[in-house]
Amino acid sequence: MYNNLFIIHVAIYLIGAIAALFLHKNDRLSTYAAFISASVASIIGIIFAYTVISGDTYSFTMPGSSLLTFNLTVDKLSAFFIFILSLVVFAVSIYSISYVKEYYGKKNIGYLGFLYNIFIISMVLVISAGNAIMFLIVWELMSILSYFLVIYEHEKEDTRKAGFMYIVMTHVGTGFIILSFLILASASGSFSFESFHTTGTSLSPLLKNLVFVCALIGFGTKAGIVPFHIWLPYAHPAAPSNVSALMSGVMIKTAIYMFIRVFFDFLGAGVLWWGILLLVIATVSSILGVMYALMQHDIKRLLAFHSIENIGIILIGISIAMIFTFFGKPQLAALALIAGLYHTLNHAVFKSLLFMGAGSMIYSTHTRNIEEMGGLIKKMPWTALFFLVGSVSIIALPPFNGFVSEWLTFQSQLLSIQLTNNMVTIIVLFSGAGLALTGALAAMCFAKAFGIGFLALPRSAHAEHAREVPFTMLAGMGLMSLACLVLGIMPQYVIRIIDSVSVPIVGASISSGLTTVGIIPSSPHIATTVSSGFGSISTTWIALLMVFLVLAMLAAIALLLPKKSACRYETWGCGQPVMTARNEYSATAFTNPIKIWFASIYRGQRDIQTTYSASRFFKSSIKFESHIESVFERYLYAPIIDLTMTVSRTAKMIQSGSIHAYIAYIFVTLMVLLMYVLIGAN
Amino acid sequence: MFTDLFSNLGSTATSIIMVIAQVFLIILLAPLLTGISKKTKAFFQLRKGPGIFQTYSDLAKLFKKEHVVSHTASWIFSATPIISFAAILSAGLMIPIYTTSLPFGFAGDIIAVIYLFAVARFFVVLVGLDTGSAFGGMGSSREMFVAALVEPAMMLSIFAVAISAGSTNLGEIAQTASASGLGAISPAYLFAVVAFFIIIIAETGRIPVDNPSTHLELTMIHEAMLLEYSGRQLAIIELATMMKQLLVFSLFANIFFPWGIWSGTGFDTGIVTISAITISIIVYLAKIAIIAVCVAISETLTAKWRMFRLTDLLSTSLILSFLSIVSFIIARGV
Amino acid sequence: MSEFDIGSGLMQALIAMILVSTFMLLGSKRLYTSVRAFGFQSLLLAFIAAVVAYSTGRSEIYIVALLTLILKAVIIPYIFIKISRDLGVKREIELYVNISPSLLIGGLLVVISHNLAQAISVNTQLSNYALSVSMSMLFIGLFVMISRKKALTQMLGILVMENGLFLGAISLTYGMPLIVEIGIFFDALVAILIMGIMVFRINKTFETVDTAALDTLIG
Amino acid sequence: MIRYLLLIPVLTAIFCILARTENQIKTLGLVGSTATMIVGLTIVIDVFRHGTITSWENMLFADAFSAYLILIISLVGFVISVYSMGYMDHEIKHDVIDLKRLKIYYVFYHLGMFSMLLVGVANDLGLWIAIEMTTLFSAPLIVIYTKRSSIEAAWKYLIICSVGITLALFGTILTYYAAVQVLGEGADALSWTNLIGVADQFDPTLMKIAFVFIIVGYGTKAGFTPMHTWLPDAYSEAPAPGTALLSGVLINCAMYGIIRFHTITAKAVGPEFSSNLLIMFGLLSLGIATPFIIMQSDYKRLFAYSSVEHMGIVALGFGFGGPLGTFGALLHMFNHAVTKSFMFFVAGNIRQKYGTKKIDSVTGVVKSMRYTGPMLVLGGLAITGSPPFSIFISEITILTAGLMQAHIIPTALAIMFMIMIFAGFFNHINKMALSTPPEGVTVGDASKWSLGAMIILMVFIVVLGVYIPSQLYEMIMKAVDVVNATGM
Repeated sequence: MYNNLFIIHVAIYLIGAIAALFLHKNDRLSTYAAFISASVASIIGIIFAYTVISGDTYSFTMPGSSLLTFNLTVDKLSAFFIFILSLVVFAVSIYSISYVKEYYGKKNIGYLGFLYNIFIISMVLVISAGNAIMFLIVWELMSILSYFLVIYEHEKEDTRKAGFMYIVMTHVGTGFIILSFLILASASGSFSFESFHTTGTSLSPLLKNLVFVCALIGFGTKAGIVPFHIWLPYAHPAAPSNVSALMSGVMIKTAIYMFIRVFFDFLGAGVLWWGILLLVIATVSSILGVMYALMQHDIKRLLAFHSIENIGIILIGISIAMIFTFFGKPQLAALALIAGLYHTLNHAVFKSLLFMGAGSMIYSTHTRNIEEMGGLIKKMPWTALFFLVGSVSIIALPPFNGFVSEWLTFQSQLLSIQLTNNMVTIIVLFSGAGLALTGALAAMCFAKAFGIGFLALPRSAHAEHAREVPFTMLAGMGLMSLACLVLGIMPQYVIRIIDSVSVPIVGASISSGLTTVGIIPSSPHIATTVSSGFGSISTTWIALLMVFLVLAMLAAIALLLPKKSACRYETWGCGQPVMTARNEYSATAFTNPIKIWFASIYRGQRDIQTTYSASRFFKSSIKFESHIESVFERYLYAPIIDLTMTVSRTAKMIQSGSIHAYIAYIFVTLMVLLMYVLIGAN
Repeated sequence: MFTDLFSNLGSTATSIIMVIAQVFLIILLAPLLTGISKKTKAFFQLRKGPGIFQTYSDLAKLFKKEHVVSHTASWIFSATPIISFAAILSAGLMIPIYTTSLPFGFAGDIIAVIYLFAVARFFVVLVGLDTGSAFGGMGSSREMFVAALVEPAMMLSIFAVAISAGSTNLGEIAQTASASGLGAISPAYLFAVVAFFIIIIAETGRIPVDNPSTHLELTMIHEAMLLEYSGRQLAIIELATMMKQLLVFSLFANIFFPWGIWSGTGFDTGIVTISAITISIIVYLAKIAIIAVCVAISETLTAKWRMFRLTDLLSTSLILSFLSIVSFIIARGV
Repeated sequence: MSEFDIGSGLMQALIAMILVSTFMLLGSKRLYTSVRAFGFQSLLLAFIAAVVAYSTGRSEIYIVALLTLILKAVIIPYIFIKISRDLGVKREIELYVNISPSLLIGGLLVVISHNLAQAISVNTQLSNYALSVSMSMLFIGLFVMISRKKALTQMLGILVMENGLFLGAISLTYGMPLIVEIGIFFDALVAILIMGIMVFRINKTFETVDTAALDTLIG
Repeated sequence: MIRYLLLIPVLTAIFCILARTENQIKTLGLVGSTATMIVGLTIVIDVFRHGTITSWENMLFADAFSAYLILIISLVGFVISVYSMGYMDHEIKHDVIDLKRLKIYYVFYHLGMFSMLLVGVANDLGLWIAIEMTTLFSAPLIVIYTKRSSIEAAWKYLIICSVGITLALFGTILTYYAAVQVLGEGADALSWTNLIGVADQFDPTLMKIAFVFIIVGYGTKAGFTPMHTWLPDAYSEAPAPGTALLSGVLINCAMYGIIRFHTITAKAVGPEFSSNLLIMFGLLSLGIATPFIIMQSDYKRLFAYSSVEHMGIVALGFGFGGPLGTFGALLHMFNHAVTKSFMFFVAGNIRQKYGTKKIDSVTGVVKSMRYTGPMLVLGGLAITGSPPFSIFISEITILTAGLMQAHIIPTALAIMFMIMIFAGFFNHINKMALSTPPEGVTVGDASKWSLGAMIILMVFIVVLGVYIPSQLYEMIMKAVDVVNATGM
């Protein structure tokens, strides 16, 4: 049974995919086939993941030829990621049942359902691959399938551009991965991950560093770390929202999975500068991610940039774990790794929730620009609530889940004080300031996203006519909101599970830090009592306290104050008779202080065009345009592309059309080679 | 089965008493602090000014008045006063006021406290946007901007404190600092004090960051967001703001100047305990009054800064915190 | 190889004359002169083949000599002259590289070939000489193809290269197995025929046999 | 058996000359290539089971390596003839070509098949004759469309390849000269088995010079840079099935010739010399193909440059050597033959639909052609070496071999070029496949014959991407033994 669960769940995805394709003539049926089967499969996936985490590694070898062997190995780490995947897939699939109605009659639903399911299978296989060749195949398959999903609405110019950028970037990444795996493979003489594990640590320093750098670039491209992130804000918004949720929630996590696999499992985190480099990149990614997110008014692009930010936060944890491992502090490493893994789980949950929320907003308003939304909280109260939960989670407010993982990350940063290397300690501590800045900017960003998108008056006719989304969409979001809360207030259980995942990787457990204390039994707090007590929180208790206080206040108001209902009136608008949406503060204005603050990074440009009617005192219209520059695209990628183009154009001149020149090439080649022989002979 | 939680204190009952005492202390002292601060400012501005208990009367009056809610506003508007009050008060239970043995000290450390404050801030910011007023939006935007400036500096100064105390839980920090007496004073300590002082000014919305008593919309930050509130809702949220101010001052007082705070382990020693607690409370009152006066003086001496100059102020704090950390690490001599 | 010593001196003289004929071809600006130089060269080759056949006593090489005589010394020059008359090709050869630098480069190529041949240790004096001349012809043929504009002169270049090959084959290995040799022969003939047809085609389509005009396919 | 293999295409060509109607010609062509394939496969199985077979007094022979080449030729040749059914039908219907041209196409198609099979089975340096014949027989395929540009392309093809082949012949003569020094005179000196047996006694410098002539000469035919210049012209001008034949099959014959000599040279002067030359040409081909692919405006030329790239990769594989490198290179020859033919079929369908070879004028293929569109995208992924398609497997094998032989920089460069080529390639594919078709292009796909042929190839592309049958594996391993001269 236990052995078959994996096969069964993959098979159900597969059946869903094929059924959707066969039923493509009937939109409704193929929707059901694709998404119901996916949600069933994901439940089995969750059960499977649980059995592995609590039991033994699952492995399976497919019969294959002598060159290509396909074997799957699901250890606890893989199982943890399968769990994340299945959880997200479950909610998103339910959400999708109604969401895809948008495309009925316009697009081929069967094709979408097919790709959706196969895409999930490819991710499952990526996580469970036990062999480099198989890994590369499924990895690239995942990229290609997600590319197809990104270009699903390929009639749009932007989508095509995004698709192209995505496939190229991801392929560049794959190139680096290939190089790093091939180095490992040629050293170990085998493609199996097991042999990588045994030979990885004994590689020569040069090769080891090469493997690290290649893996960092390769997987970093998929994860979207700066400066390899440029595809992400284009590709994620271009895909249908349910797919964006999967891409952002799960797909980029496969890179995190491989980071852990390669850096810890294969290479043993054996070099100090690896961890430090990764920490710096992670911190920069998180800050730049959120900074660019702030400037976005396209809700999905905004969320995509937040993925960069959160990947940064996850990697802060992981890189600190690498540093601790290097210094031989397994318990501290365990804490940091748990922080990273916990945030991975959290990010998967709240980011998919937010993407589903964004999808709902777009579903109802048919625009992605938050400047054209507004007032949705009254039209779509449930979506608003769920989006708010997602927002509070992502900006790490207690008692929701983001807080727990950020707290753990802060704690692991603080515990670097136990390291003996002063410089490293200072760097790690300083990254804490970066994380704090990230947190504050993220809060601002979601205050903007929620405040402008959902609150006040509708800002356009689109928003005026918005209606609440269908039930299954709400159900999908509701589920994830619940998950946000549960992961937030019951971290003690979650940490136990993640702890058992991280024990094989870093070789130490922190479950002793989970003290069982409390009025309510089994609602303990988590404490970082690593080697000496450091800090503790109990989100369970924070939640209880807040709930209690809110109830107490409501009771006090009811009992102590005279019963008076509120008087409804206009918002005060400086004496203007009627308040319209045009009086409201816009998203652009909201984030303007930040834009001015970081002007050197944003390099914003504004363009004001005023037209006058009679004289220059009578303005008939003012057109204001402002945009920021993507520094990396302009200063890193554009020169590379320009150089390639120039070189290519020059190189193309050799094919001049002249047959005489062509023969001359042969002549010269022949002469050069003969000279070479001659020189060799003398 | 309850013994773990209250092992330090003996019994559930005493803990409950202590929690209730702390809650009431916070709620009751908060307006007083504002009163002291206003009085001091009036003194230096050569005005007579309202009495230090005036704030109580203001609040009482507000509770009685009817409240007006905008058509535009959603449930966020009504929920925010309660949420922010609850969040700040929860944070208050994790901050040492008169004792370092906090019943809920385990439930949240300084990071949790800051994030609880952030909960309150986030909802207030949403309210600024909820009413649709341009001033609200402006206030929200600025509030978040200032928060973004403060946060890194604050986190670093907290790190500075936490690494020297070896804990992030406030009770323990206070206890460690108080136990080491004047020996706690070191270069690291001094840097951290100055850094944190700048932060409390920013965090409590004082001049030169924000002017709590301004009524010119274009210069307001915090007040602009609350512009649409009236009656009991305004009272609750004002009280919450005052509580936050008290708590930030207490943080400063009990982390950096914890001397005199009661760090006993129970009530079993009878009369001695009670006198110790009394002393502790009196010392505490003195400390926060002095801080309030100091803040008021510094407020009187400076003018409100242009918003984009604040980066300078807070980067000063950031650098000081950084220096504090560095000097601590170097001083540990590993 | 002792029985071959008799012919060695004769061979060397013939090979030297072949090289001279190659330079004649390279140095002439007139198409007919070039074709004649080629014909002369082929005639010399046929002689060499005959000498080899005689000195090795392998009669089948006489066939090769005869074929060379008929095909290369008679038929191909005839075809060339006929094509050029039919197409009204200008007598003057158009060049990319002028005559005197061409000759200079030709000399350089001979030096290179000679050096290459000397690097080979198994050579006898004769084979050394034959190898260097045949390589020179190969290179000079190539060079003719590069430096001459017209399609016909390019074909001439190929033919010089083939003569070089033939010289190498016959004097180094005393004729490869006959069937291979004859196969190569007919292949060459077919190639020249097809190219001839192509030249007519080019002339019809492009109204010129200047291959410099064939430069539309680029990039 | 080998004799029949050669006889059938010749007979088919003769019958095609005699045939009167289109249908007769086409049916004859299909029957002929089917028969060729069956005989070819029989020989392949025979060699696989019983080892080297010879025929006609040792003039013809087939060892594992030649059997492998025969496998590629007969299989792909058959599929091309299936595709030709649909393609030529369309051309006739739209009056692009007449009966005479159709006849020329089929006659030279089969003569081409004959000459290529001859390359595979020629047991001596007479291989050269066969390769020269392939040039002559395939040239008419380029001028099926009697356009100015076709004539230009054909002329360049003829001249450049003739030059190349002449140089190769000189290399052959030098090899023979080297062999004669050891073996003495006589016909036997030319057979592969004899040559390899005594290669270690050859004069090293002589053998080096010989190999330089060989690699430049046959390299011209195999499309090694910088001798590849004829290739894009010829490929873009020939009709799609003709191009498929040129790029899928013919190019491998030249490679086969080089590798035969590579084996001898490696034995004579040690493996470094010829391997390094192969690696150099491989990298050069990859590197020069890259800018042309990036800046290309004609999709048939695009695919043509991709052939240059892939021959570079094959050369790299043989250059890296060792069992793994050679295995990868051999597998890559097959995968490239299949995938590239597939791509040219796609190109043919698109050209017939859109009437242009300009990339800019083609948009929305996925919408206008329900099957060709997705196949364009999948084929584009396959040809650029994306998993799960077959080329990925052979490329990864070659790259691994490169690292195992400690050629880190060439391997890294190769990966870099492959990535750049992918980016360049996909830029074009993206433009062509997606969006909406231009006005005036009706929806509808190519004929069943064409699509059928493509599906056959697709099966190979996908299956070999995830699974290598053990028979194929062993077969290639036997060929590896021949190439590396380890089996004797």
